[in-house]
Amino acid sequence: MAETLIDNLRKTFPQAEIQATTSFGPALICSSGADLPEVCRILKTDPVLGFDVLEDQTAVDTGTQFMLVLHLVCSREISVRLTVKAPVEREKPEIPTLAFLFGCADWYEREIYDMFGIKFKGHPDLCRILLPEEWQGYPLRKDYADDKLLKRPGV
Amino acid sequence: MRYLFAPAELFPILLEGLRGLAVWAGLPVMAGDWAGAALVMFGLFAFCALTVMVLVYAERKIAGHMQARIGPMRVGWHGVLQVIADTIKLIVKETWVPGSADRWVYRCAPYVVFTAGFLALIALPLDRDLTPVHLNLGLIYIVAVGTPGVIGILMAGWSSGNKYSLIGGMRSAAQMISYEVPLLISLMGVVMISGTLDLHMIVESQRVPYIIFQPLGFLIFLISAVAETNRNPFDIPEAESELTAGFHTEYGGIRFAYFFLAEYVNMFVLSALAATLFLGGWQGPWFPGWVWFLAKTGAILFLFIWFRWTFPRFRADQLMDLSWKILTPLAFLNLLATGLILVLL
Amino acid sequence: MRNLETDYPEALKTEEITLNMGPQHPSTHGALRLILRLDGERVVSARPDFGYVHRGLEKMAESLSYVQYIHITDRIDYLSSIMNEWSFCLAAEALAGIEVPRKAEYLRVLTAELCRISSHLVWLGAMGMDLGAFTPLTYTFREREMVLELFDLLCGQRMTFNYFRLGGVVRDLPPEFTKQTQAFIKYFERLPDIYDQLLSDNPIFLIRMRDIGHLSPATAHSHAVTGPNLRGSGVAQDLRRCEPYSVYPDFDFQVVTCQEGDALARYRVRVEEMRQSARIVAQVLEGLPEGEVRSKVPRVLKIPPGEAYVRVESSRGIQGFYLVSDGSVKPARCRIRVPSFANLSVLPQLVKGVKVADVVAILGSLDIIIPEIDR
Amino acid sequence: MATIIGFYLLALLAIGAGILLVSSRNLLHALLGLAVASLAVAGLMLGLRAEFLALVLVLIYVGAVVVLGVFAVMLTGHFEKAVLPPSNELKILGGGTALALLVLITGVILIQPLAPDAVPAQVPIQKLGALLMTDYVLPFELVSVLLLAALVGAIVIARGKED
Repeated sequence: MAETLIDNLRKTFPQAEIQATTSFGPALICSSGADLPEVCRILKTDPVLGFDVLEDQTAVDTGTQFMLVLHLVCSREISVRLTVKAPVEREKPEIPTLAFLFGCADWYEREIYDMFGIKFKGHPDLCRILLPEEWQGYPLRKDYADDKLLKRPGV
Repeated sequence: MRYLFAPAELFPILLEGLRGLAVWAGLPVMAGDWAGAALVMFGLFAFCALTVMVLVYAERKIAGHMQARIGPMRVGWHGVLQVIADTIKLIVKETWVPGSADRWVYRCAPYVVFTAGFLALIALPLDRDLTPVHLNLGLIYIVAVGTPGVIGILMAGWSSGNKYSLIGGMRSAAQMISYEVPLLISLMGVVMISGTLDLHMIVESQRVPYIIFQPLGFLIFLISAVAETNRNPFDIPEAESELTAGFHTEYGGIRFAYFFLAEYVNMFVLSALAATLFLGGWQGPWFPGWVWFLAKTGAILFLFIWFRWTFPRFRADQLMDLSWKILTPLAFLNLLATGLILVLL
Repeated sequence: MRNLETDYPEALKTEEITLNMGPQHPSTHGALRLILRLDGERVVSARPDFGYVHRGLEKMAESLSYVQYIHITDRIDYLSSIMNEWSFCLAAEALAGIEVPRKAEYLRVLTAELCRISSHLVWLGAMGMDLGAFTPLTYTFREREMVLELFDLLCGQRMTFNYFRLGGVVRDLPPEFTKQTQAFIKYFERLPDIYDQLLSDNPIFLIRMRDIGHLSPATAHSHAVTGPNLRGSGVAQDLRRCEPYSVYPDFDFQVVTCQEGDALARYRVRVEEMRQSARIVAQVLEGLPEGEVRSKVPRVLKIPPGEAYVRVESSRGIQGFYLVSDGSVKPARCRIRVPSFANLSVLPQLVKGVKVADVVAILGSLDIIIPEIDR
Repeated sequence: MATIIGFYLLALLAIGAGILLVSSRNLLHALLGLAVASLAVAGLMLGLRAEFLALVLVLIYVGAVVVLGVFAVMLTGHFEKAVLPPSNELKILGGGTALALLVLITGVILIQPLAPDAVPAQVPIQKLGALLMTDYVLPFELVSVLLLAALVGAIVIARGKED
């Protein structure tokens, strides 16, 4: 099952890097953020792959860059899942939106914008979602500094 | 047959006393009559306050036991003084007017609502000889003086300057207008059988309670009465899960107490009306008439309370459907059938 | 002479008003604000606004060790906190390669299903309350109290249990627990029937719940709606069956679905799920194996670099943790996938064109929980 | 004595409320003025022992007309400040009509001799009903047709143009 999925992915995306992660399904790593919408569109509409549920979307700050992480699931069979990753530059954090593909991407992207400051081009309503509008900075960045942030010594 | 306590016999004695007092003080005899009238009003107000207190306590206790709890227990024996404590709290609370309110309309609204309910109380025949004011158009009187209550609720909803209040007020207006229709028409069956609008004569004419002849009329009246008093399942004007507290969201202290009072007085008036028209009023064996009257009223009040703690709430448009598409046609049907039977017999 | 209709168009038009439902409102179940545009009583548009109880739980994870973080997960969805502990432990165990003894798996299933029952009970009471029926709430809270007492017996806590540990659970069942739980299950079996009498058979309840908030499977998938909400739309997806984790394959239970997709369907699914959970609890108690409840895990646990995304079927849908480890004792990134966030995102679509009263019913039928959304 | 005091009090109230009704810019206040005026007039009718008419007046004017009016005010326009649009174009026509009405009423009062004790005997409602159904059946039905027309007009306005 997992092998055929990886084969199918290799066939559909010959250039992309594909990892066969053991604990949670394969991962597809896009070389740049710009082709993410196209990749997702193919993943969603392809009759064989059919990853049409965006279960989760988040980002990770690796220190040198942001990595956008998408957890996609097949609506026919939720045990079939795929992680899609796309790098985002730290200096100019911009990536095209997926809001037109998935209904829930709207809010997920707002949350990522809220926490990481990644701007989603073409998003219908990009504003903070959890934090207040006037909040300064993006808390989940590794270099985020805040007077109120508790420093825990020696953990 | 004489009963130990016959309050009706007290009043003439009292009136004579007051007249005597007026003459002794050098005032016209009429002053005694006015004092007597004031005394009746005062007595009615006391009766009204007492009834509401008993009702509130009963409601809380019944609700508690229906809900697997025990209700108020702390103030007094089994919480009997809880209502008094609450009343004192409401009276001593600071009253204030929201900044966005229409001041005078906001201030008047609770009293308009209360007065409408209270005035209806005057014409209720508690016993054969115990009616504060005996009117030969008693039924229409009760229905008519109750109508300004709607305006009071609208005034409250509009003047508070709060959107929840506004929606509550609008819902309330729509609801009360709609249910007034089946309510009135369902009463007409009884009027046709008894041939009078005098509540006394209606009671006297009941050899058997009219609920036997007018079961449908009673049912329609009961449902419409629950809706008229904005009680669950028709409590959409104050639906707390949607509109926080509806038209009286912005009210507190004594003004809120008046709304509260009005709700229970209205409930009492409509229950008493149902008891008078359909259950034979004060008539009944062994006990004094007023005991029967209060017992029958109490039974219907219990139904009100039972409904409230059992049913979910209707939606506004479903409520309208029920009134206009089901109750009103049924009420007309009832009227028609009653008329036909009366003509044929 | 002026024409009222042409000269004063706004005088005849019913005015749209903006109604702020919440953040302090009896039926938003917490600090949720719905900005409603109303035309009379009809909803033109709705925009949820939240974040009032945002505590930065994801940021917090980056400064706490894996072991220290378990009790924090209780605060995500406080009504089914065991599920949060479970998915976090599963994610950390997957990263560290920790085995869980079979008995601990049974205890995890046992507590999780009890938790699901208590969570659904709270929802049921609140749902009745939203529709103006106050009495069911007192009944469901009475039963929930029994579940909470069981948990009190088990781990000394009523809501934030902190019962799970990496590699198992903190302690075995106390001696009287089995008997009390069996008594509770026996008592609980007939309860859904009582709720049926109070709510499901009530005509007012039915007309309020039927045909409102219709959620089609396509919309549900697009918004990643999961859990009972998705199953109410007729999609038989339950992680306990589709991607069985722990020892769920050992037990006999049904994945409850309802085809209609309206608020009533979601209601029916949850009531029936309580029955199924009670069945699982009974089976766990019957087949409880002997042995350790916790495997040996080093006190200072360094987890090798890597990442894991593990999900469980929580009471409200798929709840997951995405953990990224950099090889230290603390996670480098801890992402919490919560079901309510996605479930709420579908609300603006569901409430378009309905009455204010239905907003409350639909919101209630989605069973969202605010601390989970805000994190 | 008491009846005279009562009469003047009620008459003053009715006039005051009437002035509020026509002069207030706030629609809701105007409608409340109408309600108070109706109640006061009903009180006057009670003084004339026309109890049935008084109660029907309360029932219909206060219970239905004013309530519907307030309802309409709340549904339309800005509810915070429901203010009438200023319209002075009909000054002459309106003033003329009012004047004509005044002359008419004054004339009737002057021509019709008033009984010294202006308390008529109570009319039984049965008689009233019978008269409405026999001698005055045509005006009665005409009024109901008028009401029907008003009802249809209201529906036409309420439905709007889109459907």
